[in-house]
Amino acid sequence: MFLGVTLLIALIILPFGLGSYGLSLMISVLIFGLFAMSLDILIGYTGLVSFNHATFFGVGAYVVAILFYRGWDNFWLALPAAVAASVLLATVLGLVVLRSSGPYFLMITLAFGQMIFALAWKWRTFTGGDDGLPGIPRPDLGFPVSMWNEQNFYYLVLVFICLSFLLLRQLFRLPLGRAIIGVKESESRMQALGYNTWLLKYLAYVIAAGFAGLAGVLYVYYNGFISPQELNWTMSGMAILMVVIGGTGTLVGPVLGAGIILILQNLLSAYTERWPLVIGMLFVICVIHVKDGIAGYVMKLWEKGWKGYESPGSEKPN
Amino acid sequence: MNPQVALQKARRLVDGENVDIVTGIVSSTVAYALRDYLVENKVPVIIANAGAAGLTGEKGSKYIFRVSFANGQYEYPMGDYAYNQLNLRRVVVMAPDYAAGLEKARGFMDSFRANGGEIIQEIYPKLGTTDYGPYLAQVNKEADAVWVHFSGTDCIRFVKQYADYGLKDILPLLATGDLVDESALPHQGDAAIGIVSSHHYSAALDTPENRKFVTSYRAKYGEEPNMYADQGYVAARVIVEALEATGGDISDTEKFLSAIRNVRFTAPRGPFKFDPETQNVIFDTYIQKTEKIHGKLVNTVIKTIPAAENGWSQPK
Amino acid sequence: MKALEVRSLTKYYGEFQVLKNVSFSVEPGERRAIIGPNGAGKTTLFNIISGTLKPTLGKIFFFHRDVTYMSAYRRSRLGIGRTFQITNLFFNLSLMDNINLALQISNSSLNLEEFLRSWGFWEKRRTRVGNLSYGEQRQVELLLALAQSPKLILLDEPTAGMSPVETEAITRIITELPRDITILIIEHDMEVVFTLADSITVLHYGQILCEGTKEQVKSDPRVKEVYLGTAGEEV
Amino acid sequence: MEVTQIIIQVLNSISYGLLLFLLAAGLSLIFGLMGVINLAYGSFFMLGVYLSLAVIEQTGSFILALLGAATAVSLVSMVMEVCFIRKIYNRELDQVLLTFGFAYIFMDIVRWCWGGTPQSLPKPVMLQGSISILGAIFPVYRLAVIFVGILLALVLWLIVEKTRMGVIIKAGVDDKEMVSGLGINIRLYFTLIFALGAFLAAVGGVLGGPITGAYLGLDSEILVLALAVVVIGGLGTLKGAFLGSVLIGFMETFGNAFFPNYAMMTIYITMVAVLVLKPNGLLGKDERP
Repeated sequence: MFLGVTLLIALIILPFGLGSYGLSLMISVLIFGLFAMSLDILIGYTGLVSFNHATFFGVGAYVVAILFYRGWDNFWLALPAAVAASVLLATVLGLVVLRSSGPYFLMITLAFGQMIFALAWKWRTFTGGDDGLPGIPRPDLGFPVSMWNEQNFYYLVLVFICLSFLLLRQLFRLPLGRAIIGVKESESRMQALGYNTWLLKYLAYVIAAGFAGLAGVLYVYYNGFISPQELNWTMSGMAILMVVIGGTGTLVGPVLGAGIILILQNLLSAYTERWPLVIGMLFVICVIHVKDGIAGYVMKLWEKGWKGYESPGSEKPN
Repeated sequence: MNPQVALQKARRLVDGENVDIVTGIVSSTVAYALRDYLVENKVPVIIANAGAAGLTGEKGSKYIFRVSFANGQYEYPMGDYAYNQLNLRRVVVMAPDYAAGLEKARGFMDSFRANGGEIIQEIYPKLGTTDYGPYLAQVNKEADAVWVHFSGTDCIRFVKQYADYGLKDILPLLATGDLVDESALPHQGDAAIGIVSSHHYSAALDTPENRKFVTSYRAKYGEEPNMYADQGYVAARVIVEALEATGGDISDTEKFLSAIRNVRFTAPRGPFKFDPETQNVIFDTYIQKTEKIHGKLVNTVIKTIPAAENGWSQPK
Repeated sequence: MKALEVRSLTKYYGEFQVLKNVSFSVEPGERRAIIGPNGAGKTTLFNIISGTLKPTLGKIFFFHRDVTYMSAYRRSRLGIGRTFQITNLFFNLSLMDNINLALQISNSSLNLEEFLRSWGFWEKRRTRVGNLSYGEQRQVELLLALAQSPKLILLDEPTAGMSPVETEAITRIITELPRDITILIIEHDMEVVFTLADSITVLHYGQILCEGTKEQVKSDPRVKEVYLGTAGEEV
Repeated sequence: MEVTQIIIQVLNSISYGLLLFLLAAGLSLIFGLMGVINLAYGSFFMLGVYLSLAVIEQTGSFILALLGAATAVSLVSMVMEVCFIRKIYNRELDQVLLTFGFAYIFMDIVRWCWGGTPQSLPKPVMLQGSISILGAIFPVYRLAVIFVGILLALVLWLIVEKTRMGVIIKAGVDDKEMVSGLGINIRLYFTLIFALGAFLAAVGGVLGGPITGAYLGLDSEILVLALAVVVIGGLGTLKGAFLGSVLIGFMETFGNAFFPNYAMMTIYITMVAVLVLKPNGLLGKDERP
């Protein structure tokens, strides 16, 4: 608990210490952190590795952009509409993708993701084709605080990510949340206890899509454009990396992972041509030495009290 | 090509290192993504490649200049040339299925149809196709010629496969200069001989400025300059000329912008100036034919179409 | 009113027939043991009854309700609890979380603290189940099934891999279970079978060899010849 | 769509399908057998293309380039398997991270050595030009690809069906613990199989090079294609990979011909269609209980 509060205070006072570039980077970190956190619902808590999470992120962003181009730019209308669109898409996709499991689930989600990517690329009249939809203004929240100011927008994003974090942490304390975690631990045992495990995975898939849509909305308002690139599987791949590096099943971990990857990607590329090489090596070292991601590592050091805590990853006798 | 990373870098340049002018930008998607941010921060932009017509059209701004080309600008004259000089009546058009490819194809098709020609077939392979076999097999052999636009990694594959599938001997190939870019010619080999293309620059252009540019470029980089080299040179030259015109003082933005607008000089590609209204580039278009001279493939210029005769106009 | 009725159950894996026309029924509260050499089809039978496997032919009735094609989780809801041959628990969660998962879905009014105290696991409630001893884990398998307050429990070799002391402890627990729970148990340890079971079904190559009380089975020549070895030494 | 066009399209489908098989065969072994999600698989293909380019420039012989590039790539993969992948065999997520890391590393090494400009691979002298079959003109090189593809399929089929190593590979797919229980040094076999997979990827690269050319980004395109083929065919079965690749070869070719607007989607529509009907791929075995 203490760890969480210090982190929050740090995030609140951060904008005053940072230059405008640093602030813009932090805003991206928080937005991608929310996106990775939503993926962690699937990977860390349900045990589903989805390769099309960027689809819901992109759909959320596209809905806001398309609504703007049709004259609807009221923030309090666009946001729920976008999140609803992602949720609706997930309710449909979920019915099909959840029939497969393991590597097949990975691949069928990749397939659907790429289909929606191709749809955004081709449907020029609706999605602006491969040039995407530029020119999306910052949201007007109705009260006098202007979102064009970087610091105000930073706090808007901070509010959303904190709300989401609290909401999700509470979810995973409720019986429904415990049950979802149970599915990850052992689906067969959950069925033996009387749980409809398919329904639990379905709900997790839909909930995760909603939060990904929310992250997409913040993304399009911040960057002012959306293009098919954000729907591509490489974007889903990056989200998976953020979750794994940050530490699965910790909600905070993926936000740290997002920070590490984005900061590396931006700062490193300024200093060395060979930044992919460095990032690649970091990933490899991370897998071999830091077993459960940064957050998991930190948690382990912090909670030395937990009797003989071993990394969950490799312990399960199968 | 990832617009999100590009925007982050632009923020680092403008906010972090508070630069005064930005130039470069290859991809149109990235250009569109940066447009609002740069215009808002009143940073003059000299686009050195991105060809989307909208950047100097409905998304234009007094801060945006373009020294490269607008998609369709040097394709349009090829329509007239093909109909009137080459007497072609029925043409098949092929281009990659993305915004720039379609815009360039429209440039050629509009002018060819305006002259009375007929586009009997349009084939748009998906971007990043590696195997053109299925598309080449669909080409309607009754056509008089095939007009294509491909660039980057596609142009080597396409030209070679065009020959492999035997189309080279039965259907003359018209194209944009991008297809026979000087960096691709050595890899395309003899398959590229005979291609007639339209472009705003050729390394084989026989003018004193270009000869000097080619020799010094070849000495420094050990390879032939191509359109990107010329566009980079022109972008830098425009900035230098504008700074000289204002004595290096850019505090008065309006004065500096009009200085840029009025830059005129003879570049390796020929006479260079901006269209005062759209701030898009105005250039002569060259019809070139790929030939093998002393064992080396070159794009010899066979006709120059002055800017005034170029019927292309900025779509509103 | 039969607790469980299996009617002419047949199961094929490809062309390999695992169960041939198996029929038997169990009275409410009865302790039925199913024994037979490895590969006799015991676990397949268990999986069909619990719903993880679908039969090729035949029907299953649970308190006269046809559950043959009902999904596994609905059957558990009706009151069929089970344990697994290979320990199948939530290893990364604490004991408390494990039991809570069972309690929160069962319509029983059991209280966590009472339940764990009655089984003497209250002190270990915060321990990660993965850190418990093998014997304790096997007991937790049973606790999970019991926490569902089931009407029928399927025990799949509960004493597998246990020391004699642990075997004796778990056997005692099973015998002391209230009589309103019907028990179907697969077990190889004959001592456990004979102390626990009211009646025994002997399965052999997917067919019922014989069925009856402990005494009848013990004295049946076919069982002796096939299962207990031809020497027929005194058990 | 007269007869000659249909002939070419059928030949195109077969040559594209077999090219896909070359690249999918290796992945099917690694992904299917060892459950290793190898996102660096596309990099093996790309390394094969670039290395063979380098060898051809030096020696001019295609065969030398083929063997040289393939062995080099399989050696690299061996080192990668022994030092890294072996440590994380049953941790799926970490494999994604590790192989993603290696994909980054290989991509940057290629950019470092060969630069960004796309290059093309010359075809071997005797396979240049094209011949006409029943009036349809078809490149000779593609016929060679068809021939080599079928040859390789047979060789692999023999290895898996008839040799001891094949039996061990198939047994390993079913139950790793049991195989090692039989006293077979399963670790050595995994390294060998991983190397064989990389070898096949490189061979695919060298043979596919003259068609695809050498460019950055080739690795992720090839990875998605190979994954699609393997999943459609079903994991761990070479027959499945062969079936999957031929199916996609026809779907892509005729899809582009009849539904050009959906060209970007044909491969994914096929994948979804197959996975909806058979969640474990055409020949994939059901999930282990």
